[in-house]
Amino acid sequence: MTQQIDQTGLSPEKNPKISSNGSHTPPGKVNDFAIRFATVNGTGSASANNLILKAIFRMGVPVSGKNLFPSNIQGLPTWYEIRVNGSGFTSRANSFDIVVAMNTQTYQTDIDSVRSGGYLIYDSSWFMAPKLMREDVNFLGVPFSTLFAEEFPESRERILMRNIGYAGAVAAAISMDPGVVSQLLDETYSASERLRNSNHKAFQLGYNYALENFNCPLPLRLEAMEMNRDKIIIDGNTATALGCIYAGASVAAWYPITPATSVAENFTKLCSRYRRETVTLEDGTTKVQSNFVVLQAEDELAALGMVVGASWAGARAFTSTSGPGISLMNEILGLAYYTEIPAVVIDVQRTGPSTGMPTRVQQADILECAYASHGDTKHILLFPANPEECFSFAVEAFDLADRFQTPVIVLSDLDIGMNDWVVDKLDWDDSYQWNRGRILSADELETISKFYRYADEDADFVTPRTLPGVSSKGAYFNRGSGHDRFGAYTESPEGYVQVVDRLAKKHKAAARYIPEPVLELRDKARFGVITLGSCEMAVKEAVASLAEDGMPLDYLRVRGFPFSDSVKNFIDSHEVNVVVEQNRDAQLRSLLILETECLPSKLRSVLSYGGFPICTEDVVDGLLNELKD
Amino acid sequence: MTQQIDQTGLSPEKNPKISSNGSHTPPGKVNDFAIRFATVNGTGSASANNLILKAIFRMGVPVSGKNLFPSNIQGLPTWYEIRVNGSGFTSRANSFDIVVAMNTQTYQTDIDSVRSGGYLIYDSSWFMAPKLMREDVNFLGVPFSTLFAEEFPESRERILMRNIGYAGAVAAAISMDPGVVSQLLDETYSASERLRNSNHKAFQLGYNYALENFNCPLPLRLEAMEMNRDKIIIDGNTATALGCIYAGASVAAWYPITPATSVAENFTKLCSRYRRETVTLEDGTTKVQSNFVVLQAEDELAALGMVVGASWAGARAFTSTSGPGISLMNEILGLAYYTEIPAVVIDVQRTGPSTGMPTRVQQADILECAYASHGDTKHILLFPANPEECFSFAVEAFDLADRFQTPVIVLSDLDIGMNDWVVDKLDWDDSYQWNRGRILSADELETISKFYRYADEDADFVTPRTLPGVSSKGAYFNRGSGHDRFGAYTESPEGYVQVVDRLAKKHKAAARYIPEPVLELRDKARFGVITLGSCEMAVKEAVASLAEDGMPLDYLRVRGFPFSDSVKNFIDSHEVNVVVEQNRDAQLRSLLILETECLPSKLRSVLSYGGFPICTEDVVDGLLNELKD
Amino acid sequence: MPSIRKPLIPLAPLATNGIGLTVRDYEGAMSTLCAGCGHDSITAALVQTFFELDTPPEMVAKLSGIGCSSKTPTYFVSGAHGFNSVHGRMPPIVTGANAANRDNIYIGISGDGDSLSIGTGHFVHAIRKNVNMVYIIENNGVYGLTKGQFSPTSDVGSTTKRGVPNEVPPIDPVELALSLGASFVARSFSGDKKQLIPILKAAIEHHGFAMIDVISPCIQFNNHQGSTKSYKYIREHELNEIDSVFLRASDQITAELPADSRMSVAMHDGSVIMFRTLPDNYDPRDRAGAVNYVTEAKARGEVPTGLLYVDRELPDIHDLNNTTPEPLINLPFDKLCPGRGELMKFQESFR
Amino acid sequence: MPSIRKPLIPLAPLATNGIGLTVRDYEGAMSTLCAGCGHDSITAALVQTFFELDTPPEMVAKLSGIGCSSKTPTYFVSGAHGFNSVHGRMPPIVTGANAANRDNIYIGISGDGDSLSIGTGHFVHAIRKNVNMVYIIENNGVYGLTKGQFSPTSDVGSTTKRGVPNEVPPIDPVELALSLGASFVARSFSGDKKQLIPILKAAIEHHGFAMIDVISPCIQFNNHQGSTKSYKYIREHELNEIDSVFLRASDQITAELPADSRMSVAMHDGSVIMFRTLPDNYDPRDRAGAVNYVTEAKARGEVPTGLLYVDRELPDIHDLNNTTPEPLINLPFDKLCPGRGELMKFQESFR
Ligand SMILES: Cc1ncc(C[n+]2csc(CCOP(=O)(O)OP(=O)(O)O)c2C)c(N)n1
Ligand SMILES: Cc1ncc(C[n+]2csc(CCOP(=O)(O)OP(=O)(O)O)c2C)c(N)n1
Ligand code: SF4
Ligand code: SF4
Ligand SMILES: [Mg+2]
Ligand SMILES: [Mg+2]
Repeated sequence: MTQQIDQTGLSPEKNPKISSNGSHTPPGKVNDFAIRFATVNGTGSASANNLILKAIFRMGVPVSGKNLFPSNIQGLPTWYEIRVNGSGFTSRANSFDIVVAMNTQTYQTDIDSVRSGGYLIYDSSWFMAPKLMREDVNFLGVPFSTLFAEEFPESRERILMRNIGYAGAVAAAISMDPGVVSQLLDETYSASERLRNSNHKAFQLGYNYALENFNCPLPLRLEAMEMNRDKIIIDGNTATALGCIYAGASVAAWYPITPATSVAENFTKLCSRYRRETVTLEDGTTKVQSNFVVLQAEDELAALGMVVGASWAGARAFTSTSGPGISLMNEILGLAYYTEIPAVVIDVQRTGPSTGMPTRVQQADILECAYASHGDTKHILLFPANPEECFSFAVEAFDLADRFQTPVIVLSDLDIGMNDWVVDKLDWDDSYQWNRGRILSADELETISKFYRYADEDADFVTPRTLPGVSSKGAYFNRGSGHDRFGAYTESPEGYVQVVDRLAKKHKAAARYIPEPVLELRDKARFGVITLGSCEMAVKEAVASLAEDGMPLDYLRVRGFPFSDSVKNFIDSHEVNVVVEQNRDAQLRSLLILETECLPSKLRSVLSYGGFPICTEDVVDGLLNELKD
Repeated sequence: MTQQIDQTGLSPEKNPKISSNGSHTPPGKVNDFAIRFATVNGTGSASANNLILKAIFRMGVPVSGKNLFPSNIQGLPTWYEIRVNGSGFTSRANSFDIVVAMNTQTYQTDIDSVRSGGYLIYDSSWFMAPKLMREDVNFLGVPFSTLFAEEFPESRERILMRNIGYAGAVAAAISMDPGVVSQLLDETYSASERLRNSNHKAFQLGYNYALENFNCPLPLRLEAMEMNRDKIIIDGNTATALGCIYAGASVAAWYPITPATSVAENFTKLCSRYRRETVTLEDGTTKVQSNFVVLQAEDELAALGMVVGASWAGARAFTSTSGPGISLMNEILGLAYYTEIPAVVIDVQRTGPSTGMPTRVQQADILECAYASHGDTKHILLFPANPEECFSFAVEAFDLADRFQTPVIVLSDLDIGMNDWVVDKLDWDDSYQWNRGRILSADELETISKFYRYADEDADFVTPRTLPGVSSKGAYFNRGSGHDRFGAYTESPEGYVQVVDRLAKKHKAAARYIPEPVLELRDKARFGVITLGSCEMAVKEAVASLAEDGMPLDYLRVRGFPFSDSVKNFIDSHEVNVVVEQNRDAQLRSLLILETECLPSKLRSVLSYGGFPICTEDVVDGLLNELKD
Repeated sequence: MPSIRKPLIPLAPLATNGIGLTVRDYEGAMSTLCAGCGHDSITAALVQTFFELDTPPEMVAKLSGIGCSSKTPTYFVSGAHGFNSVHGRMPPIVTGANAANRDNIYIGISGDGDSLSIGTGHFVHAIRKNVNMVYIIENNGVYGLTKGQFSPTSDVGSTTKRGVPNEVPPIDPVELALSLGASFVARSFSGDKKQLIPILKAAIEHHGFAMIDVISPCIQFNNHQGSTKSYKYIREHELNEIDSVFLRASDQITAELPADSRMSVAMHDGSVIMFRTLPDNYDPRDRAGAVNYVTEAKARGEVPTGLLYVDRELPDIHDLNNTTPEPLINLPFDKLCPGRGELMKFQESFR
Repeated sequence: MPSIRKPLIPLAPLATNGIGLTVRDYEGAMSTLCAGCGHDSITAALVQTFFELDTPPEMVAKLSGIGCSSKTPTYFVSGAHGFNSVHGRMPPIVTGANAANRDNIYIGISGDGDSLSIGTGHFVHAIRKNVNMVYIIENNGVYGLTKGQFSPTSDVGSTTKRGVPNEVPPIDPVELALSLGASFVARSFSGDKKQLIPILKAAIEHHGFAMIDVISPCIQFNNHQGSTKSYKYIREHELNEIDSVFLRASDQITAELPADSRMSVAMHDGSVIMFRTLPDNYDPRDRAGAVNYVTEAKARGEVPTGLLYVDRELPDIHDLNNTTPEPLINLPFDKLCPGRGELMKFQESFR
C-alpha cells in the first residue's frame, strides 16, 4: 500500500503525514542512507546541497557528496548525491532513500532512482503526471514554488531560496540538528544580515512545512556521532593544489580543462595567499611581490613545455590537465624522460576516449600515462585514492621527479578531484625538507675535474645535473636527440644504448620510493582484490560485506608505478586476484601483467566505466561473479 | 703474416699484388660477403654505391644495400653497406669483408669493422697512420686523389668521379662483370654523353688500378646467378607511396620528418605521373587537372586532422610520419577511433625516445601505436617486413580502415623505408575493387526509415556511415564527445557503454582480416621464434643456421594487430618462444602478452636497439643465450 | 537553436524559400547554451541566412572545435552533416574535408579560445592556404565552457567575474587575419542580425577563406561591468560605418537594387556585394587601408564592424592544385588506380 | 662554429674583453652545418656580440627547437647551458625557464619552419606574453634539415632545387610580429655582421620579446636562381635604410658618440640605441609606421632590414606578475612552504 498522495500535485496541503509503519517504509535506518538532489545547473543549488552535507559532517557522521553535472553551463539536469554511512563507507550509492526532484525534465529518471520504499520529495506546486507515480515509493509533495513565491518576490532570490527550502525539508525528514544548520548559515552569511535572514527564513519554511505535513522524522535518521573530530571536507583538486604549494612548487603552467581546472585555479588562489610578500623598496614605498609564477598557456603542449623549461632552470614546476591534455603532452613527456628533466603532471581523469564525457569519471589514462610518448619510455605514476593522498602525493611527486629527474604523473580523477570528501585533516611535518635530488652547486662543481651530465650514476642510476646561470663549469647541452653518457651528441649504438639502458634501470629503481600499496588481509582469504584510486571506498565496502557473508578476501590498493615487489608477491600468493578499476580495457590489470610478469590467468577484472563513480553493489556483484566456483 | 703494405701510405705504387694464399686470406667465398663504403655525406657517393648494388643485382645475385647516414646534410661520416648472399639472406652484416675507407675522420672505426682476413681499400694518396694498421687485415691502397686529380681538374667533378673510381676498384676486386657496369652507366647517363664518358673513364681508372696492383679477383667472388629475374630493387617508402596510389588514396596530408618524408614525396611524384589528366575545356583550350590533393600541413596534428576531415568527407586519405609525429597525433587518433572515421597513418619508425636518432632504425612505437590516445582506445596495426609488403599492406590498410571505420597504422621503419631491398616484382590484380566498407548512398538511405549512425551493426560490429553532401536524410552529427548508438549526444552510462563496448568488439573482429602470420615450421622444433617487420631477414637466417647446427626452431612473423588465434596457438604450442624485435622494452612481447593472455614466461626476448639494422649474428647469439638449457 | 521550445503546430503556415523549405527546416537541435548567450543569436542568423539563400541542407557541412561556441553547429541546419571535433583542430579537419569534396559549403564555428589559443597555428595556416570556407569566431573574450578563464581576446583591463583584471594584451583576430592576407575579413556583433546576415551571405559566396569575427557576449562570465565584450560595451563602442548588402544574381533581376550603393564588388557567380555606406576613402579591396582603419579605430577605443576586406582573386587550394572540378570523392576507382600494366612499366626502372 | 678547425695554438695572443675572456671563450663546438650555410654566420655574430658585451658565459641560456638552425646553439658559448628541444616548442620552454630564473639571458634560436609552421601558436603567444628573450629566426625559406621542402616563408615563385615553384603565399615574421604587438622587431641578413651585431646587442639588452628575423641562405636547398632567400637575391633586394649602433652605458663615457645620430632610444639600464640612418619620417617607436614601411617596401619587391620597431615600455611576464626580483629558483624552501601552522589555520574553513 502506498502512501496516499495528491495525484494532481496541485494541492499540497492534502499531503497526509506519513504513517511510520507504512508497508513500504523500511525499518528505521540510522546514519545509513543516501539522498539525491535533482536540479538544473546554473540555478544555485550547490549551496543548499552543501548545507546538508556540512550539517551532516558537523553532526559527526561519515558522509560524502558527489556532484553529477552536465558538460554545459546552465539549464541542464544536474544531480548531487549524499551518502551517509556510519561505518565510513561512503562510495556512491546506486539507489536512493530520498530523492529531491526539483527538475521536472528528469522526473522519470529521478523517480526511478528511488529505492523501493524510499521517498520522493518534489515541488507539488506543479503537476506530477500520474503515470510517473510508483506504488512502492512515498511521494512527499512540498509546494515550494507557491510557498516561496509569497515570501521571495524577486525571481533570482526566489530560485536560490527555494533551494535552501528543500534543504530545510530534507533536514526535517532526516532529523538533522537544526542548531547545526543555523550555526552554519550564520557562519556562511556572517557578512550580510540580509542574506543570513533570508536563508534562515527559507530553511525554516521548508523545514516547518515538512515537519507539519510529513511524519517526521522519517525512518531514516541522523544521529550525532563523533567520527569527524579530526576530519575535513575537501575536494581532491584543492588538496592537490595545497600539496603543490607545500612541496615548494613556484611555477605552474596550465590550460583550462574539466575536471582539472580547479587544481591550477586553487593553486593560483593559494599563491595569492601564501606567496605574496610586501616589501619596502629603497624609496620607502611598499610593494607586493610574488614568489611564484602561474602561466596560463596557449595549449597543453605549451603548458608542459613551460614546466620542462622551468624545471630545467631549477624550479619545482607542474601542470594539471585531463586526458586530452595528456595526449597532447606525449611528445614532450618523451623529451623530459630522455633528457631527464623533472616534471610533475597532474592528470585528473575523465571519461574518454576523445572528448568523451568531460564531466564524468574514469580511470582510463593508466596505460597511456605509463608509456606515454613514442620510443621506449616509462614514467613514474602515483595513484591517490582521496584528497588526503592528493595532498601528500603531490609532495611525493615533486620529490620523486627531482630525485629521479623524470616526469611523474599523478593520476587523480574527477570523482576525487571535484567531489566532496571527508578525510583526515591534512597534516604537515615542519621538519620536512624537499629532496631536490642530485643538483650540483657551483661549489660542488669546483671540486670535480669535469662535469658530464649523464655519467657518475648513483645506486638508483641517477646522474647529477646542473642548472643554467650557476657556473659555466656545469654547462652542458640538454638534447632530446641521441646522446652518450657524457652528454655529447651521438649516433653510435654503444653511446646511445648505455644511456637508455640506465634509464630503464632508473625507472625500476624508483619502485622502492613509490608509496607502498595499502593492504587489508583477512584470515583464510584465498583470493585477492586489487584496486587503485577512487575505487577504494566501494571496494573496501564490498570486501567488508563479503567477509561478513563468509567470503574473506585480501585487499591491495596500488598507489604508484613502478610496482614494488609486494605487489607481485600479493598476486602470486593468491589463487586468483580480481582487479577492480574504472575503465573498459582493464588497464591496471594490463600494467600489472606486463610489469610483474605474473600469470595473466591470476588476474581477473571487475570494470565500471559508465562515467558515474563506482558503486559498492557493482563491486560485490562483480567479485561474486568472478570468484564463483 | 700480413700482406706487405706501404706503412706510410704515401707511395701507393709499392702496394704489392695480393698473394691469393696469404695466411689471413680466407678461403674463397663466392656470392657471400659484405662491403662497407665509408664516405662523407653530401659528396655524392650515393651513385657509386648504387652502381655496385645494381650491378650485383643484375648479375642475378641476392643483395641488399643499407645506408647509415647522419642526421645532418653535409660533411659528416656516412656508410653504405652491401651484403651479397647467394642464399638470399641479406640482413645487415656485422663485420665486413671489404671496407672502402674514403673518410679519414672515421679510419679507426672503419678499420675496426673489417673482419679478420678482410680487405681495406683506402686512398693511399694520403697518410695512413701506422697505428691504425691491423695485422689481420689486407690494406689495399689506391691513390684515388692523385689518380683523379690528373684526369678531372674540376673539383666537384673530381670528387664525384673519385667515387665512381672506388666503385671500379671494388668491381675488380670482387670480379664483377664489367659489361654489366658498362651497360648500367650507359643507361644512367643516356642523356649526356659527357657524363657517360667521364663515368666510364672514372670506373676504368679504379678498375684497372685494382686489376694491375692487386691479385684480383680477391678470394671473394661474384658469380652470376639467376635469382633476380622477377625481382626489383626498391625502398619501402617508394613502395608504400605506390600502394597508396593503387589503393585509390586521393588526399594525403603530411609534415616532413625523417625517415618518412619520402613516402609523401614519392606519393606526390606518383600523383604527377598517374593522377593528372589533360582535359579540353569548353572554350577549346586544354588544361591539366589533378585527381588528387597533397597537403603539406603545418604540423602533424594538422596532418592527421586533414586526413580525418578528408576521410569523413569520403576520400581515401593518409598521412606518413615517424615517432614524434605519432606522439603529436595521439589526441586525433582517439577522435577518429571514437567517432569511427577511417584514417591511414604510415609510421616509418626511427630511434627514440624523443628526437632520438632520426637517421637510425628502431621498432619502438609498437605500444604507443596500439593504444594511442587517452581513454580506452585500441588501433589496428600492420607490420610490413619489406617493400613488397609496404606496397600490399598500404592497400590493405585502406581496406581495413574503410571496412572497420577506424585508424590503421602501418608500422614500417627506417631500414625498410629508406634502404635498398631486393624483392619480388610488385604485382597487381586488376580485378581488385576497393572495399569502402559500409557507406550508405542516397538511394540506400531512401530505403530505410531513419538513419542512425551507430546502430545496425553487422557481424563485425561495424555500423553504416554516410557522407556529407549526399543526402540530408543521412545527416548526423559526428562528435568526439559522448554519444549513444543513435549518434545523439549522451552523458548517460548506458548510452555511452553500449557504443564503447561495440568498439571493443569491433577491434577484436578485425583480427580475422589482418594478414595472417608467416610461419616456417621445422620438424622437432621445441621452441618458437616470433618476430616482426624488418627483423625478418636476420631472424630467418639465424633460424636457418641454427637448424643446420641441429637446433630446429619454429618461426612466426606477426603481420598485424589485433592478433589472430594462430598467434596464440603458436605461442601455446611451444615450451618457450623468443620474441626478436628492435626496441629496448620488448614492446611486441608486451603486446603479445596482453592480447593473447599467454604465460609471460613463455615469451623471452632478443632485443637490438642501438639504431643499426639488426644482424643475424646478434639474433643467433641471443637465441642461443635464451634457449640454452 | 532556439532555447525555447517552439509550439509544435505553427500558428500560421510558414513561408517557403526558393527550394520549398521553411525557416524551420534550417533549424537544428534545441540549444543547451545559457539563455541570452550571444552564440544563440549567431545561430539564428545562420538559420535565416541559409533559408534566404535557398541552400539545400545537405550541401552544408558544419564543423567546430570545442567550447560553447563549438556546440552551436548542432543547433542549425539539422539536415546537414556536422562535426564537433577536438579543441582547436577544426581548421585542418575542414581543410581535409574540402580537399576531398570541394562542393560542400563549409561552415567552421569556433571560439576565441579555440581559434586563438590552442588553435592559433591552424587558424593561421588555414588563412595561408585560403581554404574555401566560412570561418566564424564567436568571440566572447572568455573561455565559456570551462567557466570564465581569460582568452587571448580578453582586453587588458577586462575583469573576471571575481574582478581580477586581465593584463596580457589581446590578439585581435581581424588584425591578425588582415596581416596574414586573409581573403575575406569581417567583424560583426551577434546582436546585430541586420549586419551579420548580409556578411554571412557574402562569406558563403566568397571563394576562399572568409573570416568573420563575431563579438558574441557571454552573459555568464563576461557580460559584466569592465568587460569589453559585453552587450553594453559593444553597443556603446561599435563603429558601424560599413554597411553592405548581398544580392544573388537572381535577386538582382527581381529585387530593386539599393539606390544608395557607394561601391559594389561582384562575386564569381554573378552575385554582388553592395556597400551602402563606407567611411571616407575606404576601399574594402585595399588591405593596407583596412589595417589602418582598424588600427586607428581601435586606438580611439572603438570596435569597427562590417565587411572590412575582400580579395576575390586569391586562389584557394584547388585553384593552385588545378584539382578536377568533380569532388575527389566522386572519382571512380579506375580513375585512381593505374592498373597492372602501369605497375609493370613503372618497375622497369627498378632493375 | 666555425666549420674549419682553428689552429690549436693561436698565432698571436687574442684580445680579452672586460671580463678577461677572449673571443674563443664564446665559441662552441665545431659546426656540422654545410660549409657556407648562412646559419654559421649568425653563430659568428653571436660569438662576437657576447664577447663585446662582456657577457659571463654562465649567464646565457641557449635554447632551440629542431632544424639546422636549431643545431647552432651548440656552436656558440660553450660555457652556457643549452637546450635543443623538440620541433616548434622552444618558446614555451623558454617561457618556463624565464619564469623560474629571470636573471639568465635567454637566446632562442629557431628556423622558419620551426617558428612559423609547427611552432606558430607558441611563437604568437610568446610575443603576446612578451617573454624577455632574444628570439632569432634563422630564416632560409626552406626546411633545411629535412632536405628542401617549402617552409611558410618560402615566397610565391620561389622554387625547389628541382624547379617546382611554391604557390602558397608566405608568412612574413616581421609583419606578423608587428601585428601582434611584439616589443622589439628587427630584420637582418646573416651576411651582414655589421648590421646584425648592434641589433643583437640591443635585443639582448631589450626587456621583453626581441624578435630578429635573420635571412640566412641555405646553400644546399635554397640558394639557387628563383629563390628569394639566396645570397644573391638578398644582396640585390635588401633595403638597408636603417642603421643603428648600440652603446652600453660604459661605452658612452669612453667611446665617441656617433656624430651622425638621427635618433636615440635609451634602454632601461642606461645603454642606448643610436639610429644613424633612418628613412624619412620613420620612427622606430611607431608601430603603425613600421607596418606601413615594411608593407610598402615589400610591395616594391624590397626586403627592408634593420631594427624596425622597439617598445621599451611593454611589461613582461614578471612585471605583470610583480615577481620578486630574486630568481624563483633561489627562494629557500621555507619561503615557499607555509608550514604546519598555516595548514591548520587554512583547514578551519573546511569543516
Ligand atoms: C585539448 C583540450 N584542452 C582543453 C579543453 C577544455 N576546453 C573546452 S572548451 C575550452 C575553451 C573554450 O573557449 P572558447 O573557444 O572561447 O569557446 P566559448 O566556450 O567561449 O564559446 C577549453 C579550454 C579541451 N576540450 N581539450
Ligand atoms: C614533431 C616533428 N616533426 C617533424 C620533425 C622533422 N623536422 C626536423 S627539422 C624540420 C624543419 C626544419 O626547418 P627550419 O625550422 O626552417 O630549420 P632549417 O633546417 O631550415 O634551419 C623538420 C620538419 C621533427 N623533428 N619533429
Ligand atoms: S557560458 Fe557563456 S558562452 Fe557558454 S553558453 Fe553560457 S553565455 Fe554562452
Ligand atoms: S642544409 Fe641548408 S640550412 Fe642546413 S646546414 Fe646545409 S646550408 Fe645550412
Ligand atoms: Mg570564448
Ligand atoms: Mg628553414
